[in-house]
Amino acid sequence: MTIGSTLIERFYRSLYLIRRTEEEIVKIYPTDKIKSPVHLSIGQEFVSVGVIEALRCDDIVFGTYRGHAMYLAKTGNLRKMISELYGKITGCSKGKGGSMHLVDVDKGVMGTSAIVGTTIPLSVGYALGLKYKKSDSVVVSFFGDGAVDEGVFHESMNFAALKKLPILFVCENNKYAIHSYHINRHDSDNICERVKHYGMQVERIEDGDIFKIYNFTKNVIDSLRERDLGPVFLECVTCRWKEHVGPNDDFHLGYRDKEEVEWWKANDQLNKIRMMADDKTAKLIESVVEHEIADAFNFAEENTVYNEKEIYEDLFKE
Amino acid sequence: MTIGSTLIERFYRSLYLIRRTEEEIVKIYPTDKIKSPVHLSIGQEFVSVGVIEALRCDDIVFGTYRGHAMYLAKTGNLRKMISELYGKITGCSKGKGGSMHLVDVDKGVMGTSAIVGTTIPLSVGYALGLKYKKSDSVVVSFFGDGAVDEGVFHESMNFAALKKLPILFVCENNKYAIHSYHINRHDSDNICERVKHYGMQVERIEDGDIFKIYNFTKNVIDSLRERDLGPVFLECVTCRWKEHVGPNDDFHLGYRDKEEVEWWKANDQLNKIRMMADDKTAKLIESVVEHEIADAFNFAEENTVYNEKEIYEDLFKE
Amino acid sequence: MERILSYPEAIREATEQEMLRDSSVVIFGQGVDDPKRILGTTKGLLERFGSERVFDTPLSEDGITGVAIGAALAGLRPINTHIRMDFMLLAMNQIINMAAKMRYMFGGVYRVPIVIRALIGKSWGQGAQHSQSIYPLFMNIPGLKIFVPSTPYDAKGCMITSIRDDNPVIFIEHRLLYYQKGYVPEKSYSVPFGKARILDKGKDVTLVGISQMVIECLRAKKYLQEVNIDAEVIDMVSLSPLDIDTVKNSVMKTEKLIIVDNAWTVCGAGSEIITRLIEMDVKMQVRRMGFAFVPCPTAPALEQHFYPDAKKIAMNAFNMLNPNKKEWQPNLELSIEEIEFKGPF
Amino acid sequence: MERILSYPEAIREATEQEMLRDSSVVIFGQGVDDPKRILGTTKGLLERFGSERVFDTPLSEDGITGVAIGAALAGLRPINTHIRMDFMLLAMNQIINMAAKMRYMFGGVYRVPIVIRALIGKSWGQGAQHSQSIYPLFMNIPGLKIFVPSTPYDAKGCMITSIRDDNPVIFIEHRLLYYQKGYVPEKSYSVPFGKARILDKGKDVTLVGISQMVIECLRAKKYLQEVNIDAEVIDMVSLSPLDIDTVKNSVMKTEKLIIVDNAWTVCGAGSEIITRLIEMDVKMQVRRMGFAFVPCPTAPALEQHFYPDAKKIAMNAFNMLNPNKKEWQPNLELSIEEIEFKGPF
Ligand SMILES: Cc1ncc(C[n+]2csc(CCOP(=O)(O)OP(=O)(O)O)c2C)c(N)n1
Ligand SMILES: Cc1ncc(C[n+]2csc(CCOP(=O)(O)OP(=O)(O)O)c2C)c(N)n1
Ligand SMILES: [Mg+2]
Ligand SMILES: [Mg+2]
Repeated sequence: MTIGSTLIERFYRSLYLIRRTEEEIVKIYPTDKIKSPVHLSIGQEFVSVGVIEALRCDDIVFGTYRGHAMYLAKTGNLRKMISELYGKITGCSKGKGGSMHLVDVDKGVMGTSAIVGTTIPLSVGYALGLKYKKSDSVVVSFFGDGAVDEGVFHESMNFAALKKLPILFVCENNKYAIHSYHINRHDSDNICERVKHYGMQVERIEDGDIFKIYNFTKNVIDSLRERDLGPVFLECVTCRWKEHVGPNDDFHLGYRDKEEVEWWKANDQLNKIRMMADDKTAKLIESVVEHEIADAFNFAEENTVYNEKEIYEDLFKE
Repeated sequence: MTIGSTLIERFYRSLYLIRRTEEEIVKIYPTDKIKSPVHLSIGQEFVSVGVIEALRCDDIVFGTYRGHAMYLAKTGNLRKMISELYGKITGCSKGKGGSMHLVDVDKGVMGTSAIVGTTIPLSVGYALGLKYKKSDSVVVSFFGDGAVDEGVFHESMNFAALKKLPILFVCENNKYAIHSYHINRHDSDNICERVKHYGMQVERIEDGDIFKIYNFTKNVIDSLRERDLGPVFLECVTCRWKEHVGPNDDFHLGYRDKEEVEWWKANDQLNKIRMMADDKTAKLIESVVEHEIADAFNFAEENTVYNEKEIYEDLFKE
Repeated sequence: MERILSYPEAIREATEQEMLRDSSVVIFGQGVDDPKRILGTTKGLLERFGSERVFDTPLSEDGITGVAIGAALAGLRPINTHIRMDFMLLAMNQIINMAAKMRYMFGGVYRVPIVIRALIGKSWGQGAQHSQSIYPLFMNIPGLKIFVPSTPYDAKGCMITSIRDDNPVIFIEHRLLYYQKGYVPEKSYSVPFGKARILDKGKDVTLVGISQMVIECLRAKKYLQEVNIDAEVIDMVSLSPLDIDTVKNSVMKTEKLIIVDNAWTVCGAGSEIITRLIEMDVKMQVRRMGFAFVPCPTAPALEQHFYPDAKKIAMNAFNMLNPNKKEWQPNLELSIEEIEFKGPF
Repeated sequence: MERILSYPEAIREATEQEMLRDSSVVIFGQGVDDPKRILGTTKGLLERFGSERVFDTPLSEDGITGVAIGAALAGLRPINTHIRMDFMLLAMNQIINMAAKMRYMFGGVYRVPIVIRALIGKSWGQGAQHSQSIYPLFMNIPGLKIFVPSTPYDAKGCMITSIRDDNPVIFIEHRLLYYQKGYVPEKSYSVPFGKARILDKGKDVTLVGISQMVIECLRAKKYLQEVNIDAEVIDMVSLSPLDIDTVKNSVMKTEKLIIVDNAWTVCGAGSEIITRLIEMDVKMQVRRMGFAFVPCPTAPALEQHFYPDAKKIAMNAFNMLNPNKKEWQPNLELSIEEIEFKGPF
C-alpha cells in the first residue's frame, strides 16, 4: 500500500505536514533564524488542503502572505519554503521574498502578496489567459475576509463574472483582519450575500468540514473545466489560532474570546482525520513528514553565500 | 401669484432653465468662446430637478463632470456657471475649473469632479461630518452607471452603510459610460441589485417620472434627517441625448440606436411638465429664464483680466 | 518617396504588426473597441483580431491592471490603455506594488510582459485632472521601463520594443503629438530603451525635451536662429533607463543645458538628469523648465502661464547666453504654424 | 530635569492635545482603536474621546481617504493612518487627483485640512511591499505638504502643525525612529513647514539626512571624528516645502554635500536639492545615497546592501575628502549601540 492512495491519507499527510511545519516555525522563531515576519495558518489549514486536494497538478493557485498552508498543500516543497523563510538563496524566491512571497511556477503557485487583495485581479487575469489559450486548467484564488473590503475585490468579481472565467474564489473568512472584527468593517458577515449578485454560484461552509470543502471543489472544478459556468465563490468560515503575525497566542490582547478559538480547536480537522485514518498508516505518514521537516530545516540552516551582485539580479528579464 | 409657488412651477422653472442653458451652450460652442469640454445633461435634467426640489437649501450635493443640471437645480447661479465655462475669473471656480469643476459652497454644491467615482467617498465623508456635528442636513451624491464599476464605489457604499450615514445616493443610469454599453461592463444592468446587500434601502425608477423621483426623495430625506435609517440608494434610469462630451448628436457613430433615444424624447419630462403647467405662468417663467440666460452669457462675455499672479493663487490656504 | 504616417497611425501599425506576429499579444482598456478607437490607435484591430484579443473593460483601473499582470503570467502579452494618464493614479497599487516588483520579489522565476499606454491631455480647458503627466512618479520606481516617444517613427519603433519586452513598460503618448506626421517605414523595427536622440545638431546650447516638449524645443531652435543661437535639440525618448551619455556629450560641447519637462519639475526628470551630470562633474550652466507648480487651471489666460512653450524656451536660452542684454522676444510671425487643438477630449 | 518621551509618545501627546483643544479633530484608520494602537501612537485616545472621534476602518484605502477629504469639507480635521506607506499606493487617486487639487480647482473656496500618517517599514525581512518610502512621488505634486520628522521633539511639533494646517499634509514616520527618545516639552508647540534643522555643526562636509537616515548621519559623524572629519548634519524635517537656504548656507561653508535619502534616489529628494543648489550656482562636490535601485529583498545578506547606513555614509564622506587615500573603515567597536529591531511588524 502506498501512502496517499486514499483521500483520508492524502488529507492527513497534507494537514499534518502543514501543522507540524508551522509548529516547528513557532519553536524556532525565538532563535531569530527566520528572517521574516510569519503569518501562520495553524487552525485554517483545512481550507487549503480541502480545496487543493481536489485540484490537478496543472491547476493554478494564487494566495496571500498567510500562504504556508496553500504553498505546502500545492507543492509539498518544504526545503524551498523553509530556506525562503531563512533568507537563503536556495529558497523558492531566492531569499528575496520571505514568508510572504512564496512561489512555485512548476507546481502552479503563482506567488503570494503582502498587500491585501492584490492577487485577486491577478488570478482573474490568469484565468483570462487560460481561457484564451483554451487550456482546461482552472485557477483558484485564495484570500481573507479583509480583502473583501477592498474595491479591487469588487472590480475583480465583476470582471470574472462578465467574462465567465474558469476560476474558483476561496475566501477564508476567519472574521478578523488583524484585530478588526467583521462588524467593524461591514454590516453583515456573510460574504456570499455580497457577491452572488455578480452572477456567480456561491457556497458558504460554516462548520469547517474538510469533506464538504473537498466535495464542493471537486464538483465545481469539473464544471469549470467545461468552461461555461463562469466563476464560483466559496466562503469557508474558519479561525486563526495564533496571533495575526508572529508565533504566539494573542488572547492577552483581549480583542477576541478564547471560547471562539476553543470551538475551532475542538473541531480541529487534523484530529478528526487522524481519528478516521488507519493508525498504522497515520504513524507512517507522521514519521515520513517528521523526517522531511527535519531535513528541510537542516537544509535551510546550511550556509549559503550570496554573490555580492545578487541584489541587482532579477529586476528585469533581459 | 409668485412663480414657484407650486411644485409644477418649480419643476418647470428648473427644467426649462437647465435645458435652455444647455441649448445655448450647444449654439455658442462652435464659436470657441467656451474654453472647456462640456458634458451635457440634456434629456437627463429631470433626475437632478426631481431630487433637488425635494431638498432644503442647506442640504449638500456632490456630482460629476456632467454637472450643469445638478448645479443649476441647486443654485440657479447661471452667471457664475457660464463665466466658469468661459474661463473667466468671475466664474464659480475663478475660471480654474471649467465645466467639469463647478462649486457653490453657500448653496451646498461641494464640487464636481472629472475623475469618475471620486466624489462618492467625499460625499460619504461629508455625511460623516454632518452626523458628527449633529446637523440635520442630508447629503445627496450623484453619479453615473460607470462609477459603479469602480472599486471605490463599493468601498463607499460599505462604509456609508456601516456608519448609517445620512446620505442619498443617486445613480443616473443612462446605461453608457462614454460608448460602452452596460452589458460590456456588467453581467446585469440593475444597479440596485448590486447594492442592496450592503444593508440599504434601494429604489429603481425606470420610467423617468419626475414625480416618482421627487416623492421618493422627499420621503427618504425626511427619514434621513432622523438619522437612524442609514444610506438610501436611488437608481434613475435615464438617457443622454447628446454625445458623451461636446455639443453634438452622435448617432452617426453607430454605437447606439436612435430609437433608444427617441423613446426618451417622447417621454421628455420638460414637455410633460410644460403641458401640466398653467400656460400663462409657463410663458412668464420662460421669459424670465430667457432673460437670465441672455444676461449670464453677456456677463460672461465681458472682458475680465487676470492678475498675472493669479495662476499661483489658491494652492494652499495660508 | 518617403512613407508618411501620423503618430496614432504609427502606434496602430506597430500594434497590428505585433498582433499578427504573435498571437499572445492582446489589447484591452476603456474604449479600445468603441467607435473612436482611442483616437484611431486601435482602428481595425477588433475586426482583424476579434473580441478575444481586443476588448473594452469596465471602469476598474486597479483591477484591470491586475488582470493584465495575471494574463501576462499566463503567457499573454497584454497592452492596457488609459485614455488619460491621470487615471493611472487609480492603478498605482498594481503598477508599483505588483508589476514593478513581481519578478524581483520571486527571485526571477517569471516575466511580466505588459505594456501600459497612457495619454497625456493638454489645452482647451481640460483642467487639473485631465492634464497630468506623472512620469516622475514612475521614474522613482525600480522595475518599470518608460518610453516617451515624440515622433511617429519612434512611436512605432518604441511600441514594438515595448510589446516584445518581457517587463512592464509604461508607454506615454501626448495627445498633441497625435498631430505629428513623419516618415515611418512599413517594415517592423524596434527602437531601443535607454537611447536619447539628437534631433537637431547645434553648438551653443543644449535643449533637452521630453514628450511634446521636444516639439516646442524644435520650434524654439528656429526662433533662436534669428539671434544666431545654434541650439542642439535632444529627445530623451526613454526615461527609464535614462541615456545620460548623449546629454553629457552634448553639454560638454555647449556647456549650457535647458531641460524642458512635460511635467512638474520638482523631483522630476530634469532634476535627475542634472544631478547625474553633476555627479559626473560636468561643468555647465543649467535651467529647468516645466509645468507651473500648481494644478492645471482651465482658463486660457492662466493655462498659457502653466506650460512651457517655444517662445519661453527661446527667451530662456537667449537670456542664458546673453545675461546682460535686455530681454528678447522671438518674432512670432516667422513661426511654424501652430497646431490648433480643440478636442476630441 | 529634561522631560524625555519616545517618538510614538510624542505623536500620541500631540494628537491628544489637539483633540482636547479642538473637537473637530478626529482620527481613523485601520487599527487606530485596536489593542496595539498603531504602535502606541493612539493609546488612550479611544477611551478619552470615544468611538465617534477614534475609529477603525475597513480595508478601503482609496475610499477612506475620500471620506477624510469629505469630512474635512464638512468642517472636521481628520487624521487618517496608514500602518505602512506602501498602502498609500491604493489611495493615490484621492490624494493626488482630489486632496492636492481641490482647493485650487475650485478657486480657493474651501479648505482641505487632512493629515495622512504614513509609517515606513524596515528590517527583518519585511520585503518589497512593506518597506517603501515613496515621498518623492508626493514631492512632485503641487498641493501637498510633507513632514519627515526624525526626533521626538519634531514629531510632536510637526504633528501639531499638521493638524492645524488647513491643507493636506503627509506625515511620514519611520518605524525605526519609534525607538528614539528625546526631550519633548509638555506644552503645545508647533514646528514650521519649510525649515530644515542643523542637528550638529561641522565644517568639512554637509550630511543631509531624511527621516531615519538622519540618525545614520549622526552616527556617521561620530565615526568620522576618528579621522578628524567634522561633519555638519542637517535634518530636512519638511520636504514640501523644502528649505534650500539652510542646506545652501551649510554647503557654502563645507563645499561638500552628501544627501542620504531614505528612499530610492532617482527623481528623489536628493536630486531636487542638488538641482536647486546648482540652479543657484553653488559650487560644490555632491554625492547621493539612498536605497539600492531594486525592490527591497528580504534576506539579511542582501538587505544590508539595500540601505545606506552610518558606516557607508562615513566611508563615502572620507573618500570624498580624501580621494587619493585608500579606503577607510570606521572602527565599529567605537560605535553607538545599534538598535535591534524585530517587530512588531
Ligand atoms: C492594502 C493593504 N491594507 C492593509 C494591510 C495591512 N494588513 C495586513 S494583513 C491585514 C488583515 C487582512 O485580513 P484578511 O484578509 O482577513 O486575512 P487574514 O490575515 O485574516 O488571513 C491587514 C489589514 C495590507 N497588508 N494591505
Ligand atoms: C477613473 C476614470 N476612468 C475613466 C474616465 C474616462 N471617462 C470619462 S466619463 C466616462 C464615462 C462615465 O460614465 P458614467 O459614470 O455612466 O457617466 P455618464 O458620462 O454616463 O454621465 C469615462 C469612462 C474617467 N474620467 N475617470
Ligand atoms: Mg481574516
Ligand atoms: Mg452613464
